[in-house]
Amino acid sequence: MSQKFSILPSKSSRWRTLSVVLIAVVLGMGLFMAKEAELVSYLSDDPQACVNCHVMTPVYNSWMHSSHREWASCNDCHVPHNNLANAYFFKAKDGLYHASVFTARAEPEVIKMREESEEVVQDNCLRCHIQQVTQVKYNGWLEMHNGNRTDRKCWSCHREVPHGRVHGNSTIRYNIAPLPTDRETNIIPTWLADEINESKVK
Amino acid sequence: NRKSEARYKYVPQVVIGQNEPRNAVWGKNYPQEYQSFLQTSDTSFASYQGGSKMRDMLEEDPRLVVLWAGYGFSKDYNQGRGHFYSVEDIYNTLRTGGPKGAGDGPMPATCWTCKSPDVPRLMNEKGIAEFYSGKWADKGAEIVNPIGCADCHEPNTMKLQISRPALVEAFDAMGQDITKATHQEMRSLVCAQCHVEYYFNKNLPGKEGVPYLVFPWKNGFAVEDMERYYDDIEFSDWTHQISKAPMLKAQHPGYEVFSTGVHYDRGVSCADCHMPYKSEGGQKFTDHHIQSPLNNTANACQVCHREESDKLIRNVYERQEKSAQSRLQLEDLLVKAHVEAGKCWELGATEDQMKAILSDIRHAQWRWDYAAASHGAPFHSPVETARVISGGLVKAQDARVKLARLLAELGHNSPVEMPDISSKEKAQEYIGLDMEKLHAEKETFKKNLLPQWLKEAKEREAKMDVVQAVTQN
Amino acid sequence: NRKSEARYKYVPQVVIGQNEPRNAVWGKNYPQEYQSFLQTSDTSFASYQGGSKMRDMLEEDPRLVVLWAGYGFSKDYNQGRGHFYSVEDIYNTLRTGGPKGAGDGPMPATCWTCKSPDVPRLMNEKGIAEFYSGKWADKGAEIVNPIGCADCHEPNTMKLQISRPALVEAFDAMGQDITKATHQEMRSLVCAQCHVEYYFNKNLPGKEGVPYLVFPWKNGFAVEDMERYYDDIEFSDWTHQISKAPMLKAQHPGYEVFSTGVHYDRGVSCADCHMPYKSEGGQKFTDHHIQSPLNNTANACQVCHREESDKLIRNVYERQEKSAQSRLQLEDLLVKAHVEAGKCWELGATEDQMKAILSDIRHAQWRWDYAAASHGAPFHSPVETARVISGGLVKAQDARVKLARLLAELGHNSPVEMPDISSKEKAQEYIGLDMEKLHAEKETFKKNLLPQWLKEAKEREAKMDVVQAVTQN
Ligand code: HEC
Ligand code: HEC
Ligand code: HEC
Ligand code: HEC
Ligand code: HEC
Ligand code: HEC
Ligand code: HEC
Ligand code: HEC
Ligand code: HEC
Ligand code: HEC
Ligand code: HEC
Ligand code: HEC
Ligand code: HEC
Ligand code: HEC
Ligand SMILES: [Ca+2]
Ligand SMILES: [Ca+2]
Repeated sequence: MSQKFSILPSKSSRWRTLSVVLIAVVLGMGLFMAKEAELVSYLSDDPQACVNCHVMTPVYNSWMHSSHREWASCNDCHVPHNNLANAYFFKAKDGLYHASVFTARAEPEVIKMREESEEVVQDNCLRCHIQQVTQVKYNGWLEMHNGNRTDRKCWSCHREVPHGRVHGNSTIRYNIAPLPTDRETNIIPTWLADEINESKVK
Repeated sequence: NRKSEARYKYVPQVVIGQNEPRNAVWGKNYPQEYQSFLQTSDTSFASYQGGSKMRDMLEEDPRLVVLWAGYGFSKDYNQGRGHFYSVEDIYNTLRTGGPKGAGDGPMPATCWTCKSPDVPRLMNEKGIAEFYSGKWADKGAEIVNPIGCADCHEPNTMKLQISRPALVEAFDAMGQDITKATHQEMRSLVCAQCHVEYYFNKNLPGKEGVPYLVFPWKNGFAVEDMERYYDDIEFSDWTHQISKAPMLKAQHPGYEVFSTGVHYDRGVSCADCHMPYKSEGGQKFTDHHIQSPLNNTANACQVCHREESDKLIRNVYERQEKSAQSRLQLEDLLVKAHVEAGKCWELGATEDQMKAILSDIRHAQWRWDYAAASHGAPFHSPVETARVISGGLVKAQDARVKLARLLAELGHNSPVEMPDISSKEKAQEYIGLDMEKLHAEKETFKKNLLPQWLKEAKEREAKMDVVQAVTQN
Repeated sequence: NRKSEARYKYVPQVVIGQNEPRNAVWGKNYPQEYQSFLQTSDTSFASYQGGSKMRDMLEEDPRLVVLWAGYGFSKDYNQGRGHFYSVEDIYNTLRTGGPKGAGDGPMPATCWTCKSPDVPRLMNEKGIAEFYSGKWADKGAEIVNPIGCADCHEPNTMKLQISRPALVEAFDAMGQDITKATHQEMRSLVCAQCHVEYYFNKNLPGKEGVPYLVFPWKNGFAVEDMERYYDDIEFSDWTHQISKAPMLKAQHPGYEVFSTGVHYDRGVSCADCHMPYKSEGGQKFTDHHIQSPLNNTANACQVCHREESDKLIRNVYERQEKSAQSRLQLEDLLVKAHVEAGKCWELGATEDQMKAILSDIRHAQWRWDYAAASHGAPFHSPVETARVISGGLVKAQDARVKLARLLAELGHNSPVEMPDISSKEKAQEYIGLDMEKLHAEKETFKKNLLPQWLKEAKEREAKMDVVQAVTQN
């Protein structure tokens, strides 16, 4: 009876030791991955959460230098906004997927959005820009949008939005630009802070 | 972990020391940034009123000679050009004169502050007040590298950092904590170390006599705020040679004016336009060729604006032209006011009769200079720039109406004859500058003292070593 | 086919005749547009310097009384409010006086041109020059409907159309063909029928004596272009009562100033901000509640700008405040110039001595009015507005310096005493207006003549029938 619901093979089975080991490995891996990926940070909308992985640095940097920096963070585009549950579901699913690929060091040189993700992003473009691109009133202002808008993705024309035209993991050579976002170190070097203090005392 | 691994994926060639002033050393590790930084040596681009070309402002607009009569700027004033030339240009300008050795010359050591990454190094070695002390010539052998990496970066992480005390102290004075600045703010604040209005305060408690570099921001950035600051401490940069007005010189309040514009309001930083992202060989990096964005609209503007490059340039020119129109009219009135005031003195006016007039002239020209000096203002914040010029026009007319009355009282009730200032030379002659002498002094300096400085510096730098990085894999 | 099916999805209730002036008739077919149009009767919104509230401009700023001394505007001037009031307000304004019957009163019939859809109807019935002929009072019984559908729409297709000859003629004069206008341009041009600078030309060949409505655009829209136009034909709207300067009145150059701004540059039209789309019951339609967009930032601005409403309003106020600061200073100088010129005449100045001064005053005040009169200018085009005001400041100071000299020559070498104009009443008393008389005349008009007009009109309109549409399905 009890056997039926046990996840472990019977004590007598020679599989038992192996399973314990395997479970430990999976849990450990999970914990390791969670730490490695600084999992808690994904609960926030802070783009820095994404740069915890270096493979996200090129997209982070290009976003940082884009017209959308002040308006839209990663999640504004890459997570569904039609309802909250969906948002978290998608995020979790996506996050796990990224994490496993990353931990397995299986990331491709040029990352591409999956079709599913493309739909999400397209919806999000529309979420913000719906009036500009659909109201005939603004045709005079935005000539190009009459046709061709629904049968392709916005970024087939707006190719710089928001990651620029160049894609790929080694597009950022030093992978150091996001570091200024760290708040660990001060923007005033110690020697200068000391000098200023000293000069105040006098 | 993998993040730090990623951080050091590139192979550092050398270990860059704290306050390393030699840009080429940094360049070993960051060749793309360094190469683009070197491009600030290019002087081929000229726009309607900017660009990297050498622009002799006194030649383009000889009125300036009269406006600055009695002050160094009437001898020589060019528009700023690439950072590459910061040291060369301060050697060359007639404003620093022709010092014959330590202790000689018209300018204090403080003048070096915004010209080189040797400055933080020296400040660290000597102390801040000690750095500012003495003559410009005293530190000639110490400062040789043009504006560069150490002015803006921390060497280990390449994080942006503030290397100049004046900015930190100015934030303090405003009751703000600069260490709370966000990353995006830092992308403007590194520029605000230099592209700001400043003065030399010789009366700082405990530092009396030292021309200490101070940004007059205590009451705020607006033209009226800084004016009140200077009026309160009865500061003046010089006394005008013709009108005897106690004058203020506004020096490139770039950051201050920018912060009143719509781009600042929308979170855009200096680096967004002047150091946009660039792709080269499939790699993206920050373009360190700091220059007029009009030479690079594709990266500098079109990231945010989808208009044609031509149209964007036209937008900029249009704002500059409109501003120039009012600014030049204000200059005309100011020239007249100075000359008319000079006439009053000639006719025996008393200090008492002149007091209100000179105060109007001071305030009018301060406004003009605030709007003009940073070169970028008519685009960075066209509406504020126009407001400031309008204020100047009102003050200038206050002065001139009073002058007309006083002149009549002194027996001269007709337009005062204006000098011929149709060229820089004529204007300089009018204010009695002996240009030949100034040029000769400069030549002597360049023949005698300057080579000595450069030699000393070379020897000194030869002793500073470059530590090769240990490659870990 | 499905397209025409869509077009005629609505069931037309009535057949709208050509030039149908009664808005309620159009409203039968287009209830949403009509309902929103009726909301222009709401007078509850006030912003920093705009809104639909009745704003007595002379009370808010009594300097205006002096600036317009000798001209109708010094009697009464309010900020425009909703289109709903166009006819009511022209009845009420003291500028149209208190006519006792046909042929009486200070104003010509031309004044009706921009007040009602009865105008195209009458022009069609009588002819254009005939419409402009005669006194304002002559056509009182003909014009009763406030600005409405027929002013902008063709009744069958509801296409936008130009109903006023002056705009077509002005395009002709500029060598442009208004029939080539795009749909988007039409969304501004319908407004440009009225929100433009105009004058009455009594010397048009073949129409001598008729105050023919003309937009002075032949040389262009800029303040200098129109000034040259008026100078060339030596036109002046009136002679200033105090300074005797030959003055120009700028009337709401809304379209002209707007066309120099960045929104125009980017293809944004008047209707985009003042008539945005609105959704009601799942249906989208053009909001015909034409008003200050600040009462409706969600539809008017946020379509293109994602900033918080508060921030957008602050952006507008900031531009308005900066402009107001310079504009008010210019007004101060202009008041002084008029009064000083008056003093010169008093002291026996000759025409010759005054000529250049009066020309400066004319040009200075023209610039001021160009920047002020359209109310929207400080936001529609802040940079151009500032440039124009700066130009005015320069001209005003030219006048005042000359005045100071002339006054000294005439023996008055000191500031001229300024009148107390701290309230509208005091200012009007200063220029000698008999306000009681003006109000009394207006009351008489409203008691006697006006009810007669309304009665006649009612009878006339009762005879115009409304054709019920034949429903085809
Ligand atoms: C304004 C919307 C928007 C924002 C904000 C945004 N993205 Fe994207 N993202 C896109 C679009 C569109 C693409 C597809 C780009 C293409 O194919 O040209 C994309 C592509 C990507 C890709 C695929 C790789 C590539 O280079 O195409 C990654 C990874 C990515 N984004 C991550 C991020 C991260 C991390 C952030 C925040 C730092 C972010 N995105 C912010 C819209 C956005
Ligand atoms: C644990 C490391 C890691 C983190 C943290 C991370 N990513 Fe990724 N991400 C990856 C890897 C690896 C890939 C490549 C997957 C592939 O193409 O096989 C990827 C791919 C993507 C893609 C393109 C593939 C797709 O899903 O369509 C997007 C979009 C993306 N990431 C967005 C984000 C966003 C937004 C965040 C922050 C909320 C984020 N990533 C955080 C590692 C990470
Ligand atoms: C969270 C809201 C948001 C999302 C999601 C978003 N945008 Fe935007 N977008 C903005 C805002 C805000 C602006 C700036 C508007 C302004 O200048 O006032 C902007 C500007 C733009 C511009 C004009 C500036 C430029 O870069 O050329 C384009 C084009 C654009 N967006 C396209 C897109 C596309 C394509 C997507 C989807 C991939 C997208 N946007 C997603 C908010 C958003
Ligand atoms: C067929 C190519 C094409 C497609 C597809 C397209 N756009 Fe555009 N879009 C343009 C062009 C071209 C412009 C510039 C129009 C102009 O300046 O008149 C533009 C302008 C814009 C702007 C305004 C930029 C500004 O000047 O501030 C926004 C926002 C925008 N597009 C968003 C979108 C969104 C969201 C989508 C997807 C629903 C989309 N576009 C799809 C071509 C396209
Ligand atoms: C939105 C874009 C933008 C931003 C942000 C910006 N600038 Fe500029 N800047 C310009 C343009 C455009 C010009 C005019 C160049 C010309 O006339 O050729 C200019 C001119 C200048 C000039 C004169 C250049 C010359 O040719 O000599 C300096 C110096 C300058 N800016 C510094 C700054 C500083 C410092 C900041 C931040 C406080 C800043 N800029 C922010 C666009 C920008
Ligand atoms: C250490 C002081 C210092 C710092 C920091 C600094 N500048 Fe400069 N900048 C100067 C000086 C000095 C010049 C004039 C050099 C000359 O003409 O010899 C100059 C010139 C310029 C010019 C004119 C270039 C040309 O081609 O005409 C621009 C633009 C400019 N700086 C922008 C910036 C921006 C943007 C930043 C920040 C990212 C910045 N500067 C940081 C001191 C500084
Ligand atoms: C607070 C920083 C700062 C200080 C202190 C400073 N400068 Fe500069 N200097 C600048 C900046 C920024 C520019 C570029 C301004 C521009 O665009 O014209 C500049 C430009 C120059 C130039 C090149 C343009 C020209 O005028 O020919 C010279 C030479 C120069 N400075 C000399 C001096 C001298 C001499 C002093 C001392 C009196 C001094 N500087 C003090 C920041 C500073
Ligand atoms: C006037 C200020 C200034 C000077 C001088 C300067 N930088 Fe930078 N640097 C910046 C700014 C601003 C950024 C962009 C930081 C960001 O966006 O996070 C940057 C970014 C970088 C980065 C990060 C990678 C990238 O390209 O975005 C490197 C590496 C770098 N600089 C190297 C150098 C080197 C080497 C020098 C000297 C040759 C130098 N910098 C001189 C201001 C400066
Ligand atoms: C990082 C984004 C960004 C960059 C880079 C940028 N702009 Fe802008 N610009 C804006 C925003 C945001 C506004 C405000 C309008 C709005 O809210 O849509 C604006 C407004 C303007 C305006 C209207 C304001 C005025 O003064 O009338 C002009 C013109 C303009 N930009 C030109 C330029 C030019 C030229 C450049 C390059 C030298 C440039 N911009 C670079 C984002 C940017
Ligand atoms: C980009 C948006 C925008 C456009 C386009 C625009 N306006 Fe305005 N307009 C405004 C704003 C904002 C105000 C200030 C309202 C206030 O102060 O309350 C204003 C004010 C006005 C006023 C004074 C309103 C009052 O409260 O009395 C008039 C009249 C006016 N506009 C007419 C026009 C005409 C005619 C055009 C086209 C030629 C036009 N506007 C185009 C935004 C716009
Ligand atoms: C037939 C002439 C005419 C036309 C056409 C016209 N206007 Fe007006 N407009 C007026 C008059 C007259 C007033 C003042 C009414 C009053 O105060 O009694 C006015 C007032 C206004 C006001 C002030 C409203 C308020 O609440 O203060 C705005 C805004 C305005 N118009 C915008 C527009 C716009 C936008 C258009 C085109 C879509 C337009 N007008 C077309 C004549 C016209
Ligand atoms: C070319 C069209 C046009 C002509 C002709 C015209 N107006 Fe107007 N009128 C307007 C517009 C547009 C407004 C709204 C302007 C504003 O926002 O103040 C207005 C506003 C008014 C107002 C309401 C505001 C106030 O001043 O109290 C009155 C009354 C008025 N006009 C009377 C007249 C008289 C009298 C004449 C003849 C001398 C006249 N109008 C000729 C277009 C015109
Ligand atoms: C001051 C000018 C003006 C007046 C008066 C005016 N309209 Fe309009 N109307 C417009 C403009 C502008 C549009 C937008 C046209 C476009 O975008 O194609 C419009 C659109 C419409 C439309 C098309 C559907 C829609 O909502 O976009 C209808 C129907 C309409 N108006 C009915 C009326 C009626 C009924 C009246 C009188 C009660 C009226 N209009 C008065 C300017 C005006
Ligand atoms: C149909 C689109 C559209 C509408 C509606 C619109 N804007 Fe704009 N606005 C723009 C564009 C485009 C620019 C130019 C900047 C650029 O090129 O990105 C601009 C520029 C601006 C600027 C910067 C220019 C300056 O004067 O400094 C401000 C502020 C602004 N808009 C506020 C508003 C406000 C407030 C409203 C509503 C009353 C409004 N806008 C309505 C499209 C629009
Ligand atoms: Ca330059
Ligand atoms: Ca109003």
